[in-house]
Amino acid sequence: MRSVLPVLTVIAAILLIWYVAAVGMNAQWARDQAARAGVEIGWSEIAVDAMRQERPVLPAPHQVALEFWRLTWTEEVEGRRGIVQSGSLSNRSLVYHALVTLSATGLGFLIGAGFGILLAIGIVHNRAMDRGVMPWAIASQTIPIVAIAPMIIVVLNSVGVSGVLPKAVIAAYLSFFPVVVGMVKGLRSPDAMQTDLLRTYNAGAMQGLGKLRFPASMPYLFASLKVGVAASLVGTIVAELPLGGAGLGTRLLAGSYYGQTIQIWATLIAAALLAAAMVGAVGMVQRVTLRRMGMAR
Amino acid sequence: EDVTLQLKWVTQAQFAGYYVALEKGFYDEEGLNVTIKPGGPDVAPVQVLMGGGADVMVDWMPSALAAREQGAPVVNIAQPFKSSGMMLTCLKETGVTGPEDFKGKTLGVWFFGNEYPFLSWMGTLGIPTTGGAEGVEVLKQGFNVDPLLQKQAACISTMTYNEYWQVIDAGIAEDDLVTFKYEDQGVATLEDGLYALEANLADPAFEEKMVKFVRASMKGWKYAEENPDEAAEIVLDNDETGAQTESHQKRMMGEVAKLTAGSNGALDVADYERTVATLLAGGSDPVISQAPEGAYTLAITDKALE
Amino acid sequence: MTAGNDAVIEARDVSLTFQTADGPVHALKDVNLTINRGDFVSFIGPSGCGKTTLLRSIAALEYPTGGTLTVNGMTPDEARQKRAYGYVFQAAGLYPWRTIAGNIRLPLEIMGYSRAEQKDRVERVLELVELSGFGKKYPWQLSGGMQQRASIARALAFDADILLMDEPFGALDEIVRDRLNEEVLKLWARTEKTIGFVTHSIPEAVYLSTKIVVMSPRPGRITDIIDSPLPKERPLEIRDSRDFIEIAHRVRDGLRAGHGDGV
Amino acid sequence: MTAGNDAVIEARDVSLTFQTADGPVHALKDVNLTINRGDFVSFIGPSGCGKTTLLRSIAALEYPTGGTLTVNGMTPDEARQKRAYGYVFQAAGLYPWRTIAGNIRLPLEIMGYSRAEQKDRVERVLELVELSGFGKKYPWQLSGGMQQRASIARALAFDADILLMDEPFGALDEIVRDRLNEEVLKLWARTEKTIGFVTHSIPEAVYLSTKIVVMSPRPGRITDIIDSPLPKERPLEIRDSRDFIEIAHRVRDGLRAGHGDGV
Amino acid sequence: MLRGLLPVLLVWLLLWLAVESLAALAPASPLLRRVLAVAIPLIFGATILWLWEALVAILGVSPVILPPPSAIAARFATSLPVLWGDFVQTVVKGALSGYVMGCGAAVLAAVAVDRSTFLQRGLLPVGNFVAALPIVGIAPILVMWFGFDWQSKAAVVVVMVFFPMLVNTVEGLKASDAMQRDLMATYGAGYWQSLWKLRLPAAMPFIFNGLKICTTLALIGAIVAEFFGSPTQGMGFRISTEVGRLGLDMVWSEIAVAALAGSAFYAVVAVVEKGVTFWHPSQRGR
Ligand SMILES: Nc1ncnc2c1ncn2[C@@H]1O[C@H](COP(=O)(O)OP(=O)(O)OP(=O)(O)O)[C@@H](O)[C@H]1O
Ligand SMILES: Nc1ncnc2c1ncn2[C@@H]1O[C@H](COP(=O)(O)OP(=O)(O)OP(=O)(O)O)[C@@H](O)[C@H]1O
Ligand SMILES: Cc1ncc(C[n+]2csc(CCO)c2C)c(N)n1
Ligand SMILES: [Mg+2]
Ligand SMILES: [Mg+2]
Repeated sequence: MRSVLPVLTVIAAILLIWYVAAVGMNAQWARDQAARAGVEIGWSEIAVDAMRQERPVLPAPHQVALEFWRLTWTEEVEGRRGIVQSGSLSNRSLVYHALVTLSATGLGFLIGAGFGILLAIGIVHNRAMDRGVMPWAIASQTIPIVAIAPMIIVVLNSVGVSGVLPKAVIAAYLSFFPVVVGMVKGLRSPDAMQTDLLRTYNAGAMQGLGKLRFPASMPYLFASLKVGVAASLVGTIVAELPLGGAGLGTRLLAGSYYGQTIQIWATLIAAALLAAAMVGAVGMVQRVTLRRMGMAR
Repeated sequence: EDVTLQLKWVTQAQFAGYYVALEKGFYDEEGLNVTIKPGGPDVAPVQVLMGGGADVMVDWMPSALAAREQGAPVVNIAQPFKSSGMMLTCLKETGVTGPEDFKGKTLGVWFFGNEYPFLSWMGTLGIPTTGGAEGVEVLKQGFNVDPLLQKQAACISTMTYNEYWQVIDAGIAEDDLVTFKYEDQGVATLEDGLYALEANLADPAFEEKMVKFVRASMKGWKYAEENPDEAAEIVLDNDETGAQTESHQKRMMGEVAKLTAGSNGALDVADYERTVATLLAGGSDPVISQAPEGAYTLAITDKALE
Repeated sequence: MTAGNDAVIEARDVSLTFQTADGPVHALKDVNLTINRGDFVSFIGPSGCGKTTLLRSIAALEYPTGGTLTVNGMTPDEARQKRAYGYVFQAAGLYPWRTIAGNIRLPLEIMGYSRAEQKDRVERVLELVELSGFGKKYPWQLSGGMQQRASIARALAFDADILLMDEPFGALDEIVRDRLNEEVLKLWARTEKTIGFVTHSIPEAVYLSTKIVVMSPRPGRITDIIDSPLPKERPLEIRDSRDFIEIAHRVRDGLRAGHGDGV
Repeated sequence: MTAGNDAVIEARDVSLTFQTADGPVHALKDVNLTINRGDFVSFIGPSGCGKTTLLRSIAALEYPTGGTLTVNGMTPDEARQKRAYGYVFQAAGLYPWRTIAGNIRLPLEIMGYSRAEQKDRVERVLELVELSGFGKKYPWQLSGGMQQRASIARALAFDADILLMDEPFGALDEIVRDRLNEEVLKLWARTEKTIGFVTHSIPEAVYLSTKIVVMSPRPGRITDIIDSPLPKERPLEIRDSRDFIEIAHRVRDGLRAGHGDGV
Repeated sequence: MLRGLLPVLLVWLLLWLAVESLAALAPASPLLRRVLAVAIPLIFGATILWLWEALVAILGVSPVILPPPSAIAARFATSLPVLWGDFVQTVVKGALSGYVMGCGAAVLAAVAVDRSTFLQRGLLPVGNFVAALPIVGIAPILVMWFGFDWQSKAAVVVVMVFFPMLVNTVEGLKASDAMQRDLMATYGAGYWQSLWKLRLPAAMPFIFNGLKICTTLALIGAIVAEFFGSPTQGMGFRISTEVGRLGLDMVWSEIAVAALAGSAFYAVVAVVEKGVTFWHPSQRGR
């Protein structure tokens, strides 16, 4: 709650910069239009015009806010296809698309983080994996996923996998890597004395993992999970491009295809809200876990 | 009987005929259970076809023929689009009045298999596409018409039924634009046709299925031509993204109807020959290196139109 | 309950050299030592003379680069796998994410003691080191001396044959120290543990040990091994006995020599 | 060069309570203490009685929850910003990414000493704590006692008015300890430093101090403050003097009382 | 078909075992050790490539779906100039410049966030929010703002790497332990001094964590951004164009370049990390 004022201040600053930028970036179009119409216009007209263009280079915040409101509340509550009148979420509303994306992102993140942690454990415990797998895990991430996402989906589709799973697979593909890198570091972070202690007990590898390496890796784990969940969202959205179904990704693409800047920004806001919510959720888990472990500062 | 159709692009009135056939039950009448898969910027329909993800696809002939040369044996089984809707749209203020003014300008072009008509055209004009004062600077154009509005390019590729109207909607008057239709420049190539795999077509049962499919699809197209507004509504209902607007789709349907008007579904071999000739004439770097064999069949439409 | 006479730890010409960026460090050189079952051995010597390194080598935490070292006739590694060791490190080394009780429970969990047994033992050793009531605190909520006692408790909680303690009482005041000295002696008398013990206090070394190993640095080596004639039963007053003072003198001389001054 | 008589550190009813998950811990309660310029004050008391907490409060690392504490008439925080303190922590706390010399150089860099001066001082204090030649090693390449000496060197490298040392010699053997005791006394005599010193060794406390503060735990409080009558000049032999033994006795009694046993 | 698969699986198993036993070797000679360190991933990779080649042949996969490695290698060898041009355009101009700017900005932002509690409370939540914007959404916008050439790609990379770097650096700046901070306090060290001499060194393991993750993100970002508009050069441009043309061998050649460049990039960062954080337990080994 102490953060309300700071957050509001920062948001106010951003809005201010945003408005100024909007005027600056949309001015050219206003001037060009005036020139085509053969009239002279001054800055005040430009400023006014810049905030109500239909296809601005940078839409003004209130345009985005209005569009966001229209595509969520208005669409659901008043729209013909909205949940109030049809009983199901409207395919024109961002709520619906956000939920579709969220389910794939969540599933992908779980798969990716789980796989990432397992891989990290393998890498830390097994020399062959450390030497053999790590370079390829790195290489795997340099493959431009967008290039092969359609292929993956084609292949998965042809073996009968469809629905949320193909998207989740790609989301997992992007999110496992930050988790691997962070966890390898984290699992190796206990200092010599801490590991020596377990050696004197002749603790097994699993015990060393459960009682030392894993607890010691917590700060790294959570930093990685936050990055991983954001990466998972990127993966889902990328995967949605070739699928053409519902989801924020398709929605962004469609908006972009029809040059509807305001709609893109509204969708972006929805995606960012989704990401922030998920990062926030991870942060919450982090706080609870660290407090439980007595590591909260 | 199941049939999966892979579209070349997202759900829009460009594909109205198929959606109409689906919604109006024309496919049901033929005993077909049709699934329509929308495409997107990164979906190569041929790949989906080869991977077994679809039975039949909508594609442009240049890219289909190029794919055929690459070892993907696709065959044109029907050609609902008679004429080409592709054009180059320029801002008048950049001083472009004819193809001779292109030199030294920046032009926006779609890639991903859609660049062939443009390359052929430039080949015929003898303009190199590598930039410089004597050539044209080519930009890979994204999804929309921003490069023109932002004046990043002098001309961009547009379709009569889609992007052109986005430029207009953005507030640029028709008078401020100069357009070059590929049809008018004599370099038109065939657009949206239906293609299936050669190997599948060898199977009489599959062939029979395609006959039914083409027959129902054409029925859909003709219905759409006659009832453009209803067709646009049907498209809107099938658009899962919910991003299309009614006015734009209705107008698009009207424009698309002009392109499908001359076709009963059967491929006009003269059009085919013209397309092949254009593609072969691409100067130093033609799109296809030799005239293809067996790239089309009239058998399906012959039976369908009986 | 008499100390057996069979060798538990045998070092023959043990050497250990660390390679560092600016040249090798000879932490141990030609160390020869036999420790029998039930011995209480103190290691004393100037800072940096290799006491910790020797103790770590015995516990298979460090590997000699020369000579042979056997524990119960096995390599130290094998002995470790038989869970022969309890080790108290020079620094407390408690896990910050576990409470004090949790830290003490750690070896018990690993060695598969039952829940009830765990609880029992934790209670008992906490009392032993006078930390009852601090079980639920986290390490950073304890003073330095309390942390050190917790780490001693952790090593005493389970039954290791060989107890290795690296300056366990360094951060404790005389009074607790005396008391813990007595406790350790009692424990040693009661069980048949073999104890290796690093200390800087000459009286402590003499009071506790059956054998005192005096070391000297650069390179780390043993300069004197003193077998104590003191009886096993040792009241605190023994520290005023002639024998005691004599041994203390000998140790002090060894230590001085190790410091390289004739004083 | 005589010790002035102006108060440097004044504690009035200082209390400090830590809030922990299972209730408050009264680390300090009603502590009253005046330390004058040039005093050498030892703090002694059972483990957990609040010595570290008191030292930390003086250095503004901990904030009393009650009473007032002033340093040179300022708050400890202000004094800290004036760079009044040299502090030796109970654990060495060397930065692992710096060599030993680098660690000692750290405060000198921060306080803006010149390059040449830095080099000079590092050399000098390394010699003082007998670590010459180890300047290029990293902390983990040193033995426990060597690390502790490095951390002492770090605090001695610059000229702080007030030197606070928390059991600096805990991990050192008698001989080095004696030598360092002498060095610290020399330093103290030479400069006008005020020194606060935590130790567990009664002889050390008596030998070094002008004032001995005896503390007792739960809640942490001062039970006795002994002003030493010993002269400023103190040869090692002074430890056999009557005065010395008397004070030592008084300290030991206070300590016993703090341990809560009548013994 | 299954009968064809069985021996393939068997050989793969054998190779895996070979890698396993090679890794278990700990030769005394440092030279041999270094050779092994390089050989193991190579053998591992060769195994995968061979498996790929075999599977494509046995299952009769069409080259427009997945070409065999041999075909890719052939195409690679004949297209070196094109690949080089694309590499320069995308990796050097787009990814690297964006990486440097993005990571630099994130570290600065993290310090700012760390410096002021006000910013920490205000900027961090908003920062999380802004920085998690999906690339697909921002790429077209940034192309619109910064034009078609590499500048817009660099901008996309900046936005992509910013968040991971920020999170890791903020986490790292908290990583020094209490006693280390207390020491600085006793010196009355100023904020910048303790930042420079304590907090940043202590944060290095986390910072490098971020830098490593960002190497691959930068590459992905630069390539993906080209899908949304580009000059007729660049790895993303080539990939999207060639997929459309079914030149899958060229696509995989570009992917190979990306993988090589990315691995090299990562390796460089890892080597620097080893030098900088030599003191950290994870680098000191055991
Ligand atoms: N951060 C903290 N949180 C809670 N309790 C604390 C904290 N720090 C110290 N304590 C408690 O305060 C009391 C005094 O601790 P302090 O460290 O001052 O003792 P000390 O006299 O230095 O003991 P020692 O000689 O063992 O170092 C102890 O009971 C300890 O548990
Ligand atoms: N990991 C290491 N790398 C390099 N040198 C080391 C390492 N560990 C110890 N040494 C060196 O080995 C020598 C012996 O160290 P050791 O820790 O055994 O001394 P110690 O007798 O325990 O001293 P103290 O009483 O100070 O703890 C020292 O000179 C030290 O610098
Ligand atoms: C990346 C990208 N590639 C191709 C096209 C072109 N395209 C494919 S289908 C179709 C019909 C138009 O509505 C058009 C224009 C595009 N727009 N964006
Ligand atoms: Mg030691
Ligand atoms: Mg203390």
